[in-house]
Amino acid sequence: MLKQYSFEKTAVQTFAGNVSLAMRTENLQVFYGANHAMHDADLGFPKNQITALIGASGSGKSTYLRSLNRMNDGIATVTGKIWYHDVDINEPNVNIYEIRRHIGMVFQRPNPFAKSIRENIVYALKANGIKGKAELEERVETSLKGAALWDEVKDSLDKSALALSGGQQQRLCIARSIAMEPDVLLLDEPCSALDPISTVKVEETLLQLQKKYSIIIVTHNMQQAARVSSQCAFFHLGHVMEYTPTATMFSNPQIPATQDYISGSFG
Amino acid sequence: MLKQYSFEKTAVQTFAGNVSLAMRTENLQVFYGANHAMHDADLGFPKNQITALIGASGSGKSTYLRSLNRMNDGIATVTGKIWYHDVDINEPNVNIYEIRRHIGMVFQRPNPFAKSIRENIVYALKANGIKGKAELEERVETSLKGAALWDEVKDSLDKSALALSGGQQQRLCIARSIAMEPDVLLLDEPCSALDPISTVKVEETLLQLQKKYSIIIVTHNMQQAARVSSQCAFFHLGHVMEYTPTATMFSNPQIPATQDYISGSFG
Amino acid sequence: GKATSSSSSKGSSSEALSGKVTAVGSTALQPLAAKAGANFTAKNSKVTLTVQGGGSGTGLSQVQAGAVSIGDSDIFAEEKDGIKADKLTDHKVAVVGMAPVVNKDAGIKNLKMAQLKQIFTGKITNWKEVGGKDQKIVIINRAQGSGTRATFENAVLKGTDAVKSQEQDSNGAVQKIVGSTPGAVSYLAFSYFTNKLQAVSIDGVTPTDNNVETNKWKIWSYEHMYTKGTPDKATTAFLKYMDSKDVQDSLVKDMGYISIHDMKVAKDAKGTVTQN
Amino acid sequence: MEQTNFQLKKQDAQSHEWDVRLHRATRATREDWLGRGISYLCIGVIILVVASMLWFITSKGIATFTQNHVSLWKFLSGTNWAPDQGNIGALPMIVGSFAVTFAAAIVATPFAVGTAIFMTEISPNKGRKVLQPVIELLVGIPSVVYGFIGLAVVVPFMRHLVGGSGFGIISATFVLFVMVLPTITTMTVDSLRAVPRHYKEASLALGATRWQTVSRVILRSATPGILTAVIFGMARAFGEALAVQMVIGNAAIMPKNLISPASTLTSQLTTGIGDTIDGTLPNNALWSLALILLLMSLFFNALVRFIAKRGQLKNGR
Amino acid sequence: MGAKRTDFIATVIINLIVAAVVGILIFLLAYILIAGLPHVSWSFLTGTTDAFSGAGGIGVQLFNSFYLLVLTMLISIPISLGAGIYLAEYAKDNWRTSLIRSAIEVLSSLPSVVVGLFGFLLFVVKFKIGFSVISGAIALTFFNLPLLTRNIEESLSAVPRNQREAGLSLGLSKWKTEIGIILPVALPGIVTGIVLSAGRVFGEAAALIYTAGQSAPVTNFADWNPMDAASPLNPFRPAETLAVHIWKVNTEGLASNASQLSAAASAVLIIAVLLFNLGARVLGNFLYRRVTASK
Ligand SMILES: Nc1ncnc2c1ncn2[C@@H]1O[C@H](COP(=O)(O)OP(=O)(O)OP(=O)(O)O)[C@@H](O)[C@H]1O
Ligand SMILES: Nc1ncnc2c1ncn2[C@@H]1O[C@H](COP(=O)(O)OP(=O)(O)OP(=O)(O)O)[C@@H](O)[C@H]1O
Ligand SMILES: [Mg+2]
Ligand SMILES: [Mg+2]
Repeated sequence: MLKQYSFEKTAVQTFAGNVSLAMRTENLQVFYGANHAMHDADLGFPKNQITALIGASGSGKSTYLRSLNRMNDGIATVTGKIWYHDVDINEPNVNIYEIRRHIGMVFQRPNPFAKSIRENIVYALKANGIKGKAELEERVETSLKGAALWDEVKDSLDKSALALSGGQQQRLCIARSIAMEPDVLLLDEPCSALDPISTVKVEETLLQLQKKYSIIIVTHNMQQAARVSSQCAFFHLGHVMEYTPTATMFSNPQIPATQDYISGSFG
Repeated sequence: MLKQYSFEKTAVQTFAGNVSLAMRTENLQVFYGANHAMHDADLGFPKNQITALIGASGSGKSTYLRSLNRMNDGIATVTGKIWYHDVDINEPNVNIYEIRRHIGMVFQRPNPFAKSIRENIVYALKANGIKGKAELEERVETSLKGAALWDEVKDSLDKSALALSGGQQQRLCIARSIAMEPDVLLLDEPCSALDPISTVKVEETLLQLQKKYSIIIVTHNMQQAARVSSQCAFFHLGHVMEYTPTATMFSNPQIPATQDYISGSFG
Repeated sequence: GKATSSSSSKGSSSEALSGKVTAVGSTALQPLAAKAGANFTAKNSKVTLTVQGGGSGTGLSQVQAGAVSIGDSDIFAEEKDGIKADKLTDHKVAVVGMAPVVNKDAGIKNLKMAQLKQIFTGKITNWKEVGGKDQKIVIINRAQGSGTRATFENAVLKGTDAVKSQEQDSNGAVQKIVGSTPGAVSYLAFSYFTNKLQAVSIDGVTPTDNNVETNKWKIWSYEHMYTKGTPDKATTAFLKYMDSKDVQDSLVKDMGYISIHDMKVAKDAKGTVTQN
Repeated sequence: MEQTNFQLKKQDAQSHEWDVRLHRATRATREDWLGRGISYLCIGVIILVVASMLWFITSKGIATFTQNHVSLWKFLSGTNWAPDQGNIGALPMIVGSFAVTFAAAIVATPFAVGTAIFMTEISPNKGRKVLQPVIELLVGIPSVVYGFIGLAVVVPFMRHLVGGSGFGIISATFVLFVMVLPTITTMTVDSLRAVPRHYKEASLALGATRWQTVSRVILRSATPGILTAVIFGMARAFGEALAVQMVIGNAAIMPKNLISPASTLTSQLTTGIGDTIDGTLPNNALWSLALILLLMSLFFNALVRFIAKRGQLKNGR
Repeated sequence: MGAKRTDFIATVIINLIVAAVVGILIFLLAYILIAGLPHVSWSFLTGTTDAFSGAGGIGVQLFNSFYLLVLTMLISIPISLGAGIYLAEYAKDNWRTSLIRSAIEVLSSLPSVVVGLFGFLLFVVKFKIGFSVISGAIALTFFNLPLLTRNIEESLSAVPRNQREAGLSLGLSKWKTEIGIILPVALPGIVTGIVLSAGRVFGEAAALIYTAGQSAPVTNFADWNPMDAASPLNPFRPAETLAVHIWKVNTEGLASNASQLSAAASAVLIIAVLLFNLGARVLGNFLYRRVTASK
């Protein structure tokens, strides 16, 4: 049985006044029917930095992440506010398609479309009205370069994306997201289906990408969180227990739950 | 692109005469149609120890592992010898059902049957003619204890196994295997779908189980290999490149391929 | 109903006739109507003429409802409940003779009317009782309400109910089943006789066209084309064509019906026969 | 906009711009409305069709009771079917329909399941390449053809085998067996293929034989699917007209055994409908038979639904 | 080994069952083909039927069958696609959806006679369209719709959820995701479903007897203007199909060789269905490869 930790004792940083934030949630709560899966999450995500969300399975990381670009619409009830450019994008009348263009998402299991590599990237662009052949070509190239995949696939852009290896597929999904030129990139355990080499590649890509994008990544792998993130939020049973700079969290966790989780003696 | 490593230069220990082996393969080759997925694997697995198989995705770890209990029958062509109790179990006329009873297997994704927890364990026992109610009850208990799951499920043995968490499901699969009282336990990335806490639980379980069973485990996670295994085989493109005690492999890898893989600069 | 007896020599079409004619109903009349229709449209290319089956009931219902121009029927409109016969005009276009048929193996060639009645009412169940083989009688009826059955029962059973038995809804099916089932008996229009069946004489009278024309053979009926109100020009022309020598003297005979022109007797809806 | 203690660096103009950008309708919104419209329209058309069909059959079917004042009980329990004389006891047809339907399902199920197991577990390759196309081809053979082959082959065969005229429930059963076999087989194959591969691997890895795996794991978890397949087969058998009519003998009498002529709801309906007059008792009575057929399809459906629910309960949490 | 022996026996039994099934299938096909093929000739395939005897060729009927099939598919595919998408994508899991599903399935299990009579009274009589290709096509659509809808829904739902999420997370509308991403992946399944239902439509007689009619007026194959009365494409002309023709020849045919004619027509029908199946399969694979760029 799991140890009981008090949800009263939390340590969540607030960036009072000194950092520019890409997104912020206020009192975010998520319910799957009667299941209260996320309680009162108040987190801010600094621009052009990588924020990691860690925690045990079922602690609500994915639930929280998916709420940020309204992917939980129709699946869960999300209350509270999600601030993005001073707009509460959790209101019913916002245009969710527009939101998702600005807040891209990459999933745990690589999910390229069953189309060619080029089509994977071009498809959504076209759907958003970008027509010019030259522009499309250029976006394909820059996004694949951005995802560090260009060199490996530039000669086979018309091959099926399904023929790529898992790691390549995942980087293609990243490329597909950044081709839309979003502000924020959400990644849900992007490396858990990948081997260590592919993982390293994806991590390097992320470190590059943070120059242009604000990144929020869910990971099971604490080493990964330590390697890539600037700050780290620790989730436990639907509560944010601690949110501190990554260095602080791993060297000097503030509360017992985090200490136990980091040291592996948790649960 | 992958670096090219010579397949001539390998470092494979042979346990010449001084260790009692649970299984051993000799010149094992596996072909998927024309695809030569496994070349000449000569490996011995010491009794009551954990052996880890590591390597990049597609290097042939699963292919090799699945050959050991003839799960590749009908899928791939396997040549060479597989010695188990001085019998070559790769011959066509051996009873594969009997083999699989003695050489159990646990898969990457937890795959409990859509039955109750108890039924999951009892199923194979009944199929093998064990009828006595008392004996069945006892096996359920010992196997669940062996898999460190008993305390968590003892009050809900008749609940559906699908209602368990991923980690619990995986331990149930282990319990299901050991209920058959096998000699050897094959595990194919048993923790890759699990969170760190569940992973720790499963690893602890394995360390306990090696007292009774000989264990061969495929893993992507080098930390895991380091934590649990006594010796470690490194696979690369269908070749066994290095097979040495785990301590040796991680502190002092013998060949360049392994060095690169261990240090993460591989490929 | 009134019978049209004028006979014009040719479908003389001075001005081009046009329009749409639909004839629906009796499957027994369908082949004749279709063939005549094809000949008719060959001469009057502006007329679209469609002939469909569907059964006498359908034909009468639809012409009464005004959905089609002609309702084909095997029976008098008066015989059907739910049809207001006085609103319809009867055009008799042919006569069909029907006869009992038995499977060849039964060894029966002739029956008395009384025997036939006993067979179909279930009193006689084995062929040996009427001089045939020791074989069980298998009765195949047409569907209740079918014109053929009505005619047969009017002539043979005269009001008593037939025994419950197999029912088939088409001549073709009856023909096949009687041909292949030992001991089977049923009734068919003359045109469906084949060498696999034995047509049965009644009281020594053989089922031939001549015997029908003089009413020596009692089991026969008209094929009717009913119209409602005043039919349009095309319909009138087609009905006139049906009554012409062209049709009556060649087509009708070729197809195994009996010409209206050859009949020496007339029958009304109540079954009363009068000499012409 | 609500004031917060949070200090996002904001310029009002810029924030207003975002406010507009995130709220206005875009191409995607319009596409979604369009798509929603189209698909709602399509489903609407189907619902309309079903509703009008139901209304139509029901209104015609109950006329027997409302206009001709036949008692429902007499209709359902009477054994004398002679609409021309005003006798409309539908029991013989009801019994006949159920008899052939159940008999065909009972005979066809083992064959269908056996074939499906062969196609999925024993020889998937041959199954996919040979059996599947052939079985799908069978679906395309028109019922008339089945009927006439039945008449030419099955009826004489039964006559020699069991005596009588050869017409009867047993011949109808045989013809229906062949007709529903493809339906049940293809659907069973689907449900066997839907059993997750890892169940099979788990069972094999435990040393279970193929048959043990099939019978205790695969068939067990595919049971709801197989039952559904059987019920669909039964629904098809229940509604089949032309072929049955040719071989069952079509006599509106209570079936006493399997080898004497009987009739089904559909066979009476097709045989009689052309010879009756709209709005009269004989015609209404036939539509009442159609109404029974309709109610039976509703019933079969409810059954499928019920089984699916039970299946979920059993397999799920 | 008890278990092994049981396994062996079970395998033998299953093989016997399959042999029996295959035997029946082969017998059926052989029976139809052997009885029919000798009477099939080029003139039989292209000739016109003699209206009174039922003798002659089946050219018009063959054309009618295909025309009716195409027309039926043209009407029913778009509708069932929309309905399938509705069920796979928009329908919530509640009683209303379950009612809709039941309604669709009831439609699919209705006897085709009933559908035919309904079509007859509604289109032919009430709307006065008469016995016509279009009446027949609509009646066939009625029982094609549920089959296709169910099949399309299943094929769409079988596409992994993560493909949908991929589309939605890029800001694509649900509709665009469904049409552009899910549909291509589901295409092979959908094509198989269409093949199956096409087979049924092709062989259907009961529903057509009262709607498309039982006569095949001679059409002028040089006239392809659908508005002309004599044009084969005119949707308002009666159109006896091959299956109806077989039925008619068998029930009312006066020709002395009626049984041979129907056997020959049956053989042609089976071969047509066979060719159609093969063609659609090839097409399905081809489309799949084109759309997904695999290989
Ligand atoms: N679609 C859903 N419907 C109902 N409950 C759900 C759903 N998705 C998640 N949950 C529940 O919400 C809780 C949080 O799940 P979530 O997937 O967010 O966890 P997580 O931290 O992402 O775990 P993991 O590391 O396993 O991905 C769990 O209790 C889970 O059972
Ligand atoms: N069922 C199969 N049919 C054909 N080829 C296969 C099959 N399974 C594996 N292969 C091929 O065999 C090679 C080795 O695959 P294998 O699954 O053994 O790798 P692995 O080391 O287990 O990789 P991973 O870490 O991704 O599980 C690969 O090239 C793969 O494509
Ligand atoms: Mg998650
Ligand atoms: Mg593997």
